[in-house]
Amino acid sequence: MQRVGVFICWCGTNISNTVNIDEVMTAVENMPGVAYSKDYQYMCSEIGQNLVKDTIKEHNLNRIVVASCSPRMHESTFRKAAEAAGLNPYLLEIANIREHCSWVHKDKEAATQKAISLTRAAVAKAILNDELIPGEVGVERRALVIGGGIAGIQTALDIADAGYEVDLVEKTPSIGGKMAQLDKTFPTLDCSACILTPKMVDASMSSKINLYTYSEVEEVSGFVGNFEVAIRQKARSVDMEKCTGCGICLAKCPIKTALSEFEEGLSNRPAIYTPFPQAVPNVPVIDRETCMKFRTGRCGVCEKVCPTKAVDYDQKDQILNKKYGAIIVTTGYDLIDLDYFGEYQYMDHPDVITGLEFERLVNAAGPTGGKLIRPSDKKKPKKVVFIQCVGSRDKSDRGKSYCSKICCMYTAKHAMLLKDKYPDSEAYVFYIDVRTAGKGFEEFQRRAVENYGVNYIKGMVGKIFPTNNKLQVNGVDSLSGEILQIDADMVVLAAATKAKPEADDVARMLSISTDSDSFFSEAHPKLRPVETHCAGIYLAGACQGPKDIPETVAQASAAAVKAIGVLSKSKLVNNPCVSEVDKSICSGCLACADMCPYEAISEKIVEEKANGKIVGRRVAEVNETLCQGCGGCTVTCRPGAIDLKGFSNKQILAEVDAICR
Amino acid sequence: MEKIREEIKEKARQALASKEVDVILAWEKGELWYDSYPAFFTKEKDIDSLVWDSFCVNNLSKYLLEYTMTDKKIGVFVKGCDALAFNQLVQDNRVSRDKVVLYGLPCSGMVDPDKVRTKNLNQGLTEIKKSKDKLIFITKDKEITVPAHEVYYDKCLHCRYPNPVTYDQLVGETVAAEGVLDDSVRFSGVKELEELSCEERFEYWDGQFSKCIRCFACRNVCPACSCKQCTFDDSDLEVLGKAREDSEDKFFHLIRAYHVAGRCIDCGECSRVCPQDISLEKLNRKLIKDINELYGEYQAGLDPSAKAPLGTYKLEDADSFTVGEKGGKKREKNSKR
Amino acid sequence: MSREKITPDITQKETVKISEISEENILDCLQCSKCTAGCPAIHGMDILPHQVIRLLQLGQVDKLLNSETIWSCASCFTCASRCPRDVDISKLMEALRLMVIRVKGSNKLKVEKIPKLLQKNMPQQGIVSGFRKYVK
Amino acid sequence: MSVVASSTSVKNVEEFEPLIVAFCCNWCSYAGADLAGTSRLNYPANIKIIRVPCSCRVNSNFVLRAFQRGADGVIVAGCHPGDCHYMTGNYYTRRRFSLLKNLLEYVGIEEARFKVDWISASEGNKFAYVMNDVLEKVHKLGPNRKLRDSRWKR
Amino acid sequence: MNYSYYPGCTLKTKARDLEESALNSAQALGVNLVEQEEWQCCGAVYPLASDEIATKLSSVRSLVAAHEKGEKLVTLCSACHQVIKRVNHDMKTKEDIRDKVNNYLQLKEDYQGESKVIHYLELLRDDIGFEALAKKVKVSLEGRKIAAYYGCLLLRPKEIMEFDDPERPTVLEDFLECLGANVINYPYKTECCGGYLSIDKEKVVQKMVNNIISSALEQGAKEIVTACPLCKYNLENSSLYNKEDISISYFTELLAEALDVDVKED
Repeated sequence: MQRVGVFICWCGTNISNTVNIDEVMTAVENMPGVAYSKDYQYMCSEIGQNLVKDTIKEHNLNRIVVASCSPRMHESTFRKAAEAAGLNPYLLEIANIREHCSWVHKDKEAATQKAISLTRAAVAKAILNDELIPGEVGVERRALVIGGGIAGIQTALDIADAGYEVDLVEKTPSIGGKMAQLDKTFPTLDCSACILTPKMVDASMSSKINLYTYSEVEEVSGFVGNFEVAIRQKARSVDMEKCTGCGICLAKCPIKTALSEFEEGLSNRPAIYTPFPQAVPNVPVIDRETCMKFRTGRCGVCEKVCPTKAVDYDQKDQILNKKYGAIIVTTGYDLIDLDYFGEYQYMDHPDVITGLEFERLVNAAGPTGGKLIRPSDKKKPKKVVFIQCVGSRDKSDRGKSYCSKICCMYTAKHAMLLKDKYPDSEAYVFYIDVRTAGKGFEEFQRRAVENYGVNYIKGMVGKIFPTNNKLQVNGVDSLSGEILQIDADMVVLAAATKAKPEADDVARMLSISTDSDSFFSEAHPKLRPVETHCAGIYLAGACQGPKDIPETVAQASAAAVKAIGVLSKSKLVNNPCVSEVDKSICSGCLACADMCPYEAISEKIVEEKANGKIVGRRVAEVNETLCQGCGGCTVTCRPGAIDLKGFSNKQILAEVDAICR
Repeated sequence: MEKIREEIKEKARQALASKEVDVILAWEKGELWYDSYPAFFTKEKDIDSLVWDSFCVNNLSKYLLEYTMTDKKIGVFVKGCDALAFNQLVQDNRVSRDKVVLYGLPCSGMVDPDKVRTKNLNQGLTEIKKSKDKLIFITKDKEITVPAHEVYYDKCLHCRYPNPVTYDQLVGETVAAEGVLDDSVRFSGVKELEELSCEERFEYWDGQFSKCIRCFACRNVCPACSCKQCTFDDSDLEVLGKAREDSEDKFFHLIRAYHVAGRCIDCGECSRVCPQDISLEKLNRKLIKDINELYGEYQAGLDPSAKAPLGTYKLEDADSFTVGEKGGKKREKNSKR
Repeated sequence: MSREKITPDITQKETVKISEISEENILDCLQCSKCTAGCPAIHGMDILPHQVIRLLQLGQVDKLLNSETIWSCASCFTCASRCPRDVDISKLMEALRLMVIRVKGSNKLKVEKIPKLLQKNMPQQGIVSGFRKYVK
Repeated sequence: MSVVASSTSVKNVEEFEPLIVAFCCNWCSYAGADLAGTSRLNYPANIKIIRVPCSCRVNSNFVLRAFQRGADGVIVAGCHPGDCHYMTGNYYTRRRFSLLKNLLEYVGIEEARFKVDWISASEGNKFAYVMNDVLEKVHKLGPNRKLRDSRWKR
Repeated sequence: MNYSYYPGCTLKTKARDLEESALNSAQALGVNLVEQEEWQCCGAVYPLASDEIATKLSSVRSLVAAHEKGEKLVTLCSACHQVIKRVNHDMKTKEDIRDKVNNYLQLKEDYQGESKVIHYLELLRDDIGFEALAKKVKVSLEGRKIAAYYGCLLLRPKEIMEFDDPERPTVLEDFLECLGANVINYPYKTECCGGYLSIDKEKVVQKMVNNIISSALEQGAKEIVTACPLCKYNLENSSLYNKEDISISYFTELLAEALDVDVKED
């Protein structure tokens, strides 16, 4: 016999102003199954909760309905209260008479009737509620970090610090990411390598961190606490164990003309190479597409010169299958292609470069040894034009509609670096708006203007006309309306940032979502910024949206904490509202399994007696740890053999009936 | 037909003798002239009573459900429509393909006893012979020839798959798909209704549904209705009451049609067996038409490995409810004002 | 020169009309001035292209109707093809021209001028386009 | 705001108070309804919401049952395609209810009585708008007599 | 291969050399450009206003005629090309315009933008192919320093014209290259010549064309090719223009020359 207790909250005056509580109380008393009802001003307060707890015991209640605010607000509060009183928390239902009633209706009589109706539906459902016990599942106490830029390195270090194992997977031959390419960092102008390389070394030295460079994640299945991941370790053609990083092979390689990815194509590298001298691990790879040995079968110089016999042309890709409790995605960003911005001549003129190329040109370890010179004729540039928002805030099909966030600051930095190197040079910055929201940012940008005399022009460049040895920049100062023509020696474009081209594939592989620009979506833009909708998968860095280094690092640490939260538990509790199969009526058609987005339903053969023999019969079976409780399977099942606990066919029909009374 | 009948018997005998199969599922002559009912044969000697005539309209594929709980190998004779039904049962995981040997029977149509009676051709009828597109009704003392289409079932006149779409062995020769009609004819009944006003449509269907006596013959004969336990029989959930009540009749018919959506092979058996002559095919075909229009042409039972239209999706799917938005209702083509 | 205070107003009839004729959303513009920077006919313009949109955003249509700018636009679509906000200013210019010439007696090109143009060997195409742009 | 204006015009007519049952997915549309609440957007009390985890949980049975029990209109609301909390659930919803909607129209049920729409958690405005819109249309149609169980008293 | 050919007003008058060289070269290439019957003037500028329908009708008539014949519609004049192509795009994508135009024209069957409008250059590039064209060259233009001038109307708006990259087009250069010419690149090749502004704003036009010519001269060009009679007219009116320094011709004239096709001299 169900004994339902109904608790009606006034929510101060939030509910009671529009809903006649007395009338609801009278109606509730007459509802079938209701053994007790009580109203109170603030049911969620400590007194209110105690009221619920005490009455459960006093009146021997075995089902609870709380008519109050949205279940999204306080369902868990009241479930805890019920549990404290010895009742299974899933025997409780909430009637939403605030957000869905008192707050949206003005007519008191109508609102009161609706409150009664919603409460009646909750009572009808509660009567059919069953005790649900969440399953428990063990946790693989190891984390996977995908992407070895500053975000990935920081996350890995923090997780390792907490005492858990971390695997860090990086696609390129070295960790370091975009930050390793940068020269100085705003707003302090400290050297990027000086603050990054120690972290890279820490990551490689940590006993808790395994680096998988030149590797990619290929397949992910499973769920929070128990992800199963296949990692492809691409053939490096160099034995990691034997190589000492002496670098002889690099020097002797006869191929010298491959474009260096790390140097943004501004210099060349051999076919066997490390991306940059401080690479971690300091073990070269052979770029099989340019290597003569792989292309023609002749050569083999590196193998001959290697003192430790580490070169191995026969090395094959290897697939590692590993298990993880949590995954952190830190895959970073790219700059957009400038093919369609022909008016800036980037594709046609060597002295028009991107901001990232500028970083390499001013870097002491860069292709020019830190001498800032024009790529075309190796001369010092005297006049440099910087153009911001190249493709940012651009909703046409060649750009990105968002603000890339970092360009205002790095352009100010570039202009100052130029002036530092060549005090007699001139710097012009074309901008739409200067955005300097960040600690010390505004001061930094103003320093460029006030102390360095960088010429900031609010306006855009129409087109660059290359003349014989200048770049004639045609622009406008929109404030004065003056049309400008600057004969520049070099132009630096702040190209928009974009999500990695493979982001959509990564999202699909991980079952997380992306926004319309292919940046990964966080679970909540304000309150859950590093979580995804998929439990156990977290985000950090520019793969979630344009970000600078301080923000990236902060997010990386936040994501690490979230991951540690999972890893530190010995068991995880599931949502018990999962599907279950009534095997006695299941026809085994497995339409449910086809539809399930989590592959939680599989075929099972049950043995049954038929015609005097034991025979196997195919039925569906739900893996409760995989099932997320969407209930989509229940609709594929015509006879209703598969049903969703907590939202069963019977319960929902009872709600419909009750609402329509 | 007579020649093929002997071939069939021979095939059945051999199959049992060679232990190719344990059971043969075919037809057997009943007591009445129009009665050719499904029968299981396990012994060679029983094959003599096996029949193949103009009344073998019953779809044998669904009877395979009787054998889902055995490991016996079954040989079954399938006409065009039966083969579609068979594939559908395989797609629904209700029958294992490897436990069945299919003997395909091309079929140009089956005779509707009602039409025979109306023409008074049943008096003393001993046999019906087929000669091209005519049927010869033979009695003791005379022979009457009538054009076949005058006595075939309506559903056979519009048959799109007279030859089995799948089989292991074909018996007899394929027949020309004369009755194959384009979709405009197939869906003409649906289109006529669609063009009526909402009230007219309601009146039509209210009239149809209120005839229903809920005998469930439509469900029982349907090869897409293969559930172990039908939801309409679920006494615990009770989605459908027992009372004769208009709303329950409507509920039954809408849900029945909806449950076979994307799986209905359009064999017309439901309408054929309906004792109240409810035009069930117009419900089924509405769903087929909508699926074709919204999600691309689909014929249930053609490919057992295909994904059922309601069991899959495309990212760019259209819908019928968000007008004006992306993926919205298809614009009426060429509307001249 | 005198300067008057104005009250920004985007709801006035003329602005709405211009939006209707051009089917462009003037609010999309964030005043980057890329249009002006690339305009090849800028020498003949008293109000710059980006200022044209700004004045529209402020509801100052009259100033535009009296400007030289709208008659100096060659409809070369350079502005439209580079606009990061997908605003087609050439359509706004056209709308402004039409606002002028649709009023009776305000044609900008007089028929008397044609024989002279033909003498100058100007291709028919040029005269026809001029007519379309300057005459209603 | 037009949302308020239309709701009051409906209120003036005394004789017919439609009942609308709305099935809302927990993650988007139910949250959207919550947002309509916290933003104090008005819509008539005739609309009553049943919470389901995902729009793909809604069975055609439920819709028909609501009509049988005297609902004058039924709404199914879920996340926008592509935004489903369960990744792909609403893609199935879209197919299932595209067919059901057409089928109901086909048997003579007025089009406006059954509404399917996508309402995200941030679309409190859209939620209120859709509710008002459906109510207004259903109100014009009058009570649902076609699918209603004659034995059921409301 | 048959194409419907739309000449336009200028090609029958001031730019007869453009038409003749095109038609003769086409013949030499085995392409049959069949002039449409009773074509009407396209209006020379695409009506940019959303509420102007009547000015689009003449283009639609030509489009419909080509559609009925099942042929691609070929244009030679950049202005005609722009107008007809954009009107076709409207017919394809803008429901209200399509409905109004169809209502007015009362055709047997509604026209919905089915025709394909191509410029003669596209015909050469896509249907014949520059590689094949190069093989047919009899008189190579080797050693001649030629700069291409595109103007506006073929390139912009790029989503509708779908002709080439509006900022870095290459079709004319590729064309010249296959005729054997020494192609001169210069950054003003896509800048506007002033178009119809020469009616009333000659000073403005002077600045515009001078920029173009001086840029071409600076890069060493001796010849400029264009596809548009008005561009040619404006460029030739530049104060920097001097037949001895730089000559301006239609691309089809060079084509005819390279194919060694006789073109009647006026």
